[in-house]
Amino acid sequence: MNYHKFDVVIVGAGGAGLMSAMQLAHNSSIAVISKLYPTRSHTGAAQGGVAAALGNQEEDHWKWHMFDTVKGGDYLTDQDAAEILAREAIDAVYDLEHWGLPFNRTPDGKIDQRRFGGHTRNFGEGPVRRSCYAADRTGHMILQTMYQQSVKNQVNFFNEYMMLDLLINDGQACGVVALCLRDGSIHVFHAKTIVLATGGYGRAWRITSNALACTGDGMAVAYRRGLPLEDMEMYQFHPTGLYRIGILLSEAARGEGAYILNNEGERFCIRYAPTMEELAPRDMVSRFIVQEIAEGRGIGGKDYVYLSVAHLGKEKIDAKLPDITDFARNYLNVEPYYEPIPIQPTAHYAMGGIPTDIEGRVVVDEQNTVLPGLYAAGEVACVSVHGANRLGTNSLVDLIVFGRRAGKHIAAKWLPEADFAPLPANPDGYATELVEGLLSRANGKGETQERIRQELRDEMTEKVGVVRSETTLLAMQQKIAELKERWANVRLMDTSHTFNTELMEVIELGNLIECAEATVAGALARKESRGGHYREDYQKRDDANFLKHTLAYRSDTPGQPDLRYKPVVITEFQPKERKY
Amino acid sequence: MATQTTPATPTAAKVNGYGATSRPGTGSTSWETFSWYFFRISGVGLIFLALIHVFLMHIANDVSATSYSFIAARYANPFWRVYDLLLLTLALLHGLNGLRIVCDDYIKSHGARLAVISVLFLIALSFWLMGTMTIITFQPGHTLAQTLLGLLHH
Amino acid sequence: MYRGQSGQWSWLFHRVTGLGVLIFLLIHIVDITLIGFGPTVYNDALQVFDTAPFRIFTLALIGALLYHAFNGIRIILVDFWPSGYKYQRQMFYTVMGLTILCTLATAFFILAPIFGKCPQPGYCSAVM
Amino acid sequence: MAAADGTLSVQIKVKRYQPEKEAKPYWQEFRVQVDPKDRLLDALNQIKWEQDGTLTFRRSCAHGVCGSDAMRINGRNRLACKLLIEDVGTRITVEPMLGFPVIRDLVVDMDPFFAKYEKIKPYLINDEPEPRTERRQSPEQRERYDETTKCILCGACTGSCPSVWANADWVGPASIVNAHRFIFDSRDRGANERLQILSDRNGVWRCRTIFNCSEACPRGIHVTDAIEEVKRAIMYGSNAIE
Ligand SMILES: Cc1cc2nc3c(=O)[nH]c(=O)nc-3n(C[C@H](O)[C@H](O)[C@H](O)COP(=O)(O)OP(=O)(O)OC[C@H]3O[C@@H](n4cnc5c(N)ncnc54)[C@H](O)[C@@H]3O)c2cc1C
Ligand code: HEM
Ligand code: SF4
Ligand code: F3S
Ligand code: FES
Repeated sequence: MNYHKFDVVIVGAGGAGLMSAMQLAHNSSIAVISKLYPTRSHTGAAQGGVAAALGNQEEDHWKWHMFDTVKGGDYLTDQDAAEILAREAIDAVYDLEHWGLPFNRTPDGKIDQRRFGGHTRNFGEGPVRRSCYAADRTGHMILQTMYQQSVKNQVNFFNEYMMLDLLINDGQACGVVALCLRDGSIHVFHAKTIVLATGGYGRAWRITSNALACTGDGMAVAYRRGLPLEDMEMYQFHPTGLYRIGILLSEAARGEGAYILNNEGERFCIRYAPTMEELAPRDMVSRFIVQEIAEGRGIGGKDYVYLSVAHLGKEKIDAKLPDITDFARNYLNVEPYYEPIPIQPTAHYAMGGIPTDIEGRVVVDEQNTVLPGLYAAGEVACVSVHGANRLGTNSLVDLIVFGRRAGKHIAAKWLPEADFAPLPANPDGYATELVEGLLSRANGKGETQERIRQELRDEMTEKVGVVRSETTLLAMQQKIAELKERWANVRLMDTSHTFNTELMEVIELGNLIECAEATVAGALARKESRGGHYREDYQKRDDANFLKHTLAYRSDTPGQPDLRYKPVVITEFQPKERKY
Repeated sequence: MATQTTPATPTAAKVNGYGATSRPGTGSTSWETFSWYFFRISGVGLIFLALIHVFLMHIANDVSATSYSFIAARYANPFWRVYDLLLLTLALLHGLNGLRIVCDDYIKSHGARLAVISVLFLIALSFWLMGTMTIITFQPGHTLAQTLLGLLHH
Repeated sequence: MYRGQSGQWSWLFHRVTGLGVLIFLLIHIVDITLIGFGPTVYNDALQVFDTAPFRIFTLALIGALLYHAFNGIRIILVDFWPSGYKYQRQMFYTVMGLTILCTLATAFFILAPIFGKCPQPGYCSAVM
Repeated sequence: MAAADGTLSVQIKVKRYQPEKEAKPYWQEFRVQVDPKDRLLDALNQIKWEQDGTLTFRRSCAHGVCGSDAMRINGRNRLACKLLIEDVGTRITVEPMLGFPVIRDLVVDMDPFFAKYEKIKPYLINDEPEPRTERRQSPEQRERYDETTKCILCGACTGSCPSVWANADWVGPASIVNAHRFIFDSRDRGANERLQILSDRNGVWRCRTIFNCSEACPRGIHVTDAIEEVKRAIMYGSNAIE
């Protein structure tokens, strides 16, 4: 066992992790642990932009942004958090600019801004230019810029170290245990503060826009240590993923006027949403597509429809949608100038996660009791600022605003008074057992990871996808119990300690199952439809019973976590019907 | 560039360019920079020197004609002596500098590299001396020894 | 072997031809030094250049020098002409074309004497 | 050979290195049944998941934006996730990139690569007081360095460069691309420091315009052009930058 000691250990080097590192780099001993080289983090895949009411292009106000966020979240959004998100986005974006982020510019040299779904002027009057962007690679530029700053500030990185366990002692978080992929060694990081910033878990579904590394590790590790997961049933499916592979075609396409067509060449969205047509919110359009496919109007009777941009003309396509055309050409050999692009909804974003307060501190119950020393930020966390459905460009804002807040809070409030809690006895016990257990089962008899992975992904797509019901969810709950058991007996083919990626994948698979468990349980109990959570059997939103956050705690019964609920924070905007 | 309106704030002044002091010239003086330049300059020179040389010695005249008397006739004109001296110098420096780069690429050990490059330098020097001596001292009808002795007599 | 394209080949040839020409240059310095030993020594030594193998060798040398010179121009253009990099491949083909063309033309002059022909009036040796 | 269901039988030959089992690298052939529209990465995953769990490679995003899976495919550096089976054929050779120490199979040690990247000070240098809002930059000034901001640090360029294979200390094309990104950024004030670093023995001059880097870059960056621009910046000073 290798022992390290730092004031702060940040797990995850995506946008959220690096943003908090930046607040701490100057004045304390910090380490960033990441299972990928930092620049490989999934933040780099974000295309669209980062919302902030700078008002560079037209009048804008953070309060409008706050309203859009609340309404977009189908009123499950905590409004104190939404207020902070909208207000602090502005400074956070300027921070990024000062660090060198190459935003696109207006003719007079300011940060350029463009429109994005759901962002409106004056509480819903019409679209507003709020999304700051760097060509079609905003996330890439955020990630690069923050990594550059980390280099400048000489942040300690532990790259390709995978967190396996979180240590809590005396009611305080006191460390993490990680596996060094390079040589298979186990490392204990003793710290006054842990920040979890490990991103999402889109890989629980078959069709997903998420990276192979998005396996919900942070959520699962916390969940296993008895912390709750909040609103996991709120998972966003983006309507326009490339057929079969799920790679995201940005919302910008529809913003520019793209059509969605079924096998009869019909723009079916008009039938469901006569006013907004294709530009209805993500959750709704995904549902329309699923409905068409279910009724046999998928292309060739299969499970996809078309996104067509051909009518926009070459010039507009080249100028506005270069990424989309690239992906379509590269991966489907489709020429979008003339041909429609096969698409299907793709698992995209976890609104839920580890519950935190507005300072990024992890809270453990309905009373929002803080667990000292533990913070979470980014997709792994649930502040909850996205409620039941996240608006486009609001995730990057979440990273930089709450990543920054967590970092600042640690530096200003927590570290001055904090002390190291002693490590628990045998701190690496769980992790070592996990790794050695898996390695010792290598070469024996039994099932390898592949079937388990496939069944999880396929069944989640089928049963906990865009549309759910009591029947599908109950079936999935059983499936999860079964998969858990099979996972516990999984057999490895690789016994090596050197860069054992099979070992890594099997552990990731275990984490995905934990996340799926919380998702299914939350969905099963939430007998309403709200935002990304749509129940065939309860098609209406039910504020009387379900205007509340789910907290799922792991229990001894596989597939059946204990559920508790906490109220939504409502400050300014009373729930109304969500119409666009 | 879009026409810039008068900057309203000091920051806006940056839009058009850099502050006067912010980015001084960068003329670098490092040896590698010079070496790189030298390749290009000597290369351009060598295009004329070497190609004309080859043309004259192998195409306009056949090698079989390159006899003692041919050289004697040629070197009667000091222009060709200067010409050949220039060709010799540039080609040697250019070529051995090239060999130095190649050694720099493939010889990993610092010590060995230093040794090899020193040897290259010595080779360059001796070959240059050898060639120069011939070009400068050649006198038709006299051997090198005779010429040198003659020089001593004076 | 890495499957590079024109750029990689042009570099490899440039390096090889440069080194080849360098070796020849060193030999050449030695042979011209012989002139200091009087006409007999020099003329006898130079006889070898008039043999068929040495004519072929000379041709190879000239081909190498031509390639190196033309490609040198290509490199210089890539370095100093801001759009040069866009045309590097076309320039490489041009370099190859020119090299082959000029080498063939030179071959005529250099190899003809092997077959008893003498393109240059007046200078050809009587015997091979 | 296309099967009835449209899938292809593909032979993939992998250069393997399993330090715990064998001291030397060796070749191994796999056969997989894949959809022609699958990525090579999908085929590798299929081998790993169904045939041989010890096959080791890095991957994450699976669509060419994270830079994890640069490797040598049919002799050239490419991203396995950006290459469709139908575009590479049914006999595929996969090796780790040249110029990097190999850790295991297709996984190479990227630490030296990142260390060289750090050498060129890859961050905005500007000590002037920050304005309350953004620093201004015109769209044209922004455009000046747009291309080199696309770099995902995959290493494909560096691993394809004969100058790098010859000399591991050389900063290599990727570092120069990232230096370019800042040298030509009108907000940056560190051009001199970087150009100084890049004009020494292991700086830009070791680039011999071989162009393998430009051909390898999965982001379509004209790497050689960027390097040449840096060379000219050293030669001509700030004139070349503006
Ligand atoms: C295709 C796509 C496009 C998107 N576009 C936009 C957009 O335009 N606008 C927007 O606002 N949002 C967008 N999003 C959403 C947004 O990009 C993500 O939600 C966000 O980047 C998540 O950032 P993060 O920092 O939380 O996590 P990530 O960037 O995913 O980083 C996670 C980090 O944690 C590390 N890690 C994970 N597990 C472990 C472990 N066990 N041990 C150690 N380290 C670990 C990883 O190595 C990584 O460094 C998009 C998402 C996708 C998939
Ligand atoms: C005829 C005109 C010539 C031109 C235009 C020319 C041009 C060049 C240039 C531009 C380079 C630098 C290559 C680079 O930086 O990548 C170079 C390299 C070199 N040249 Fe020449 N050269 C010429 C003649 C010669 C001669 C006569 C010799 C031999 C004596 C020679 C030997 C070399 C060598 C050995 C190299 C180094 C090759 C390398 O680094 O790969 N060159 N030449
Ligand atoms: S320049 Fe291109 S090839 Fe090189 S590291 Fe960057 S993205 Fe990869
Ligand atoms: S391949 Fe290498 S030599 Fe230069 S042009 Fe590219 S860096
Ligand atoms: S997996 Fe991200 S670039 Fe290939």
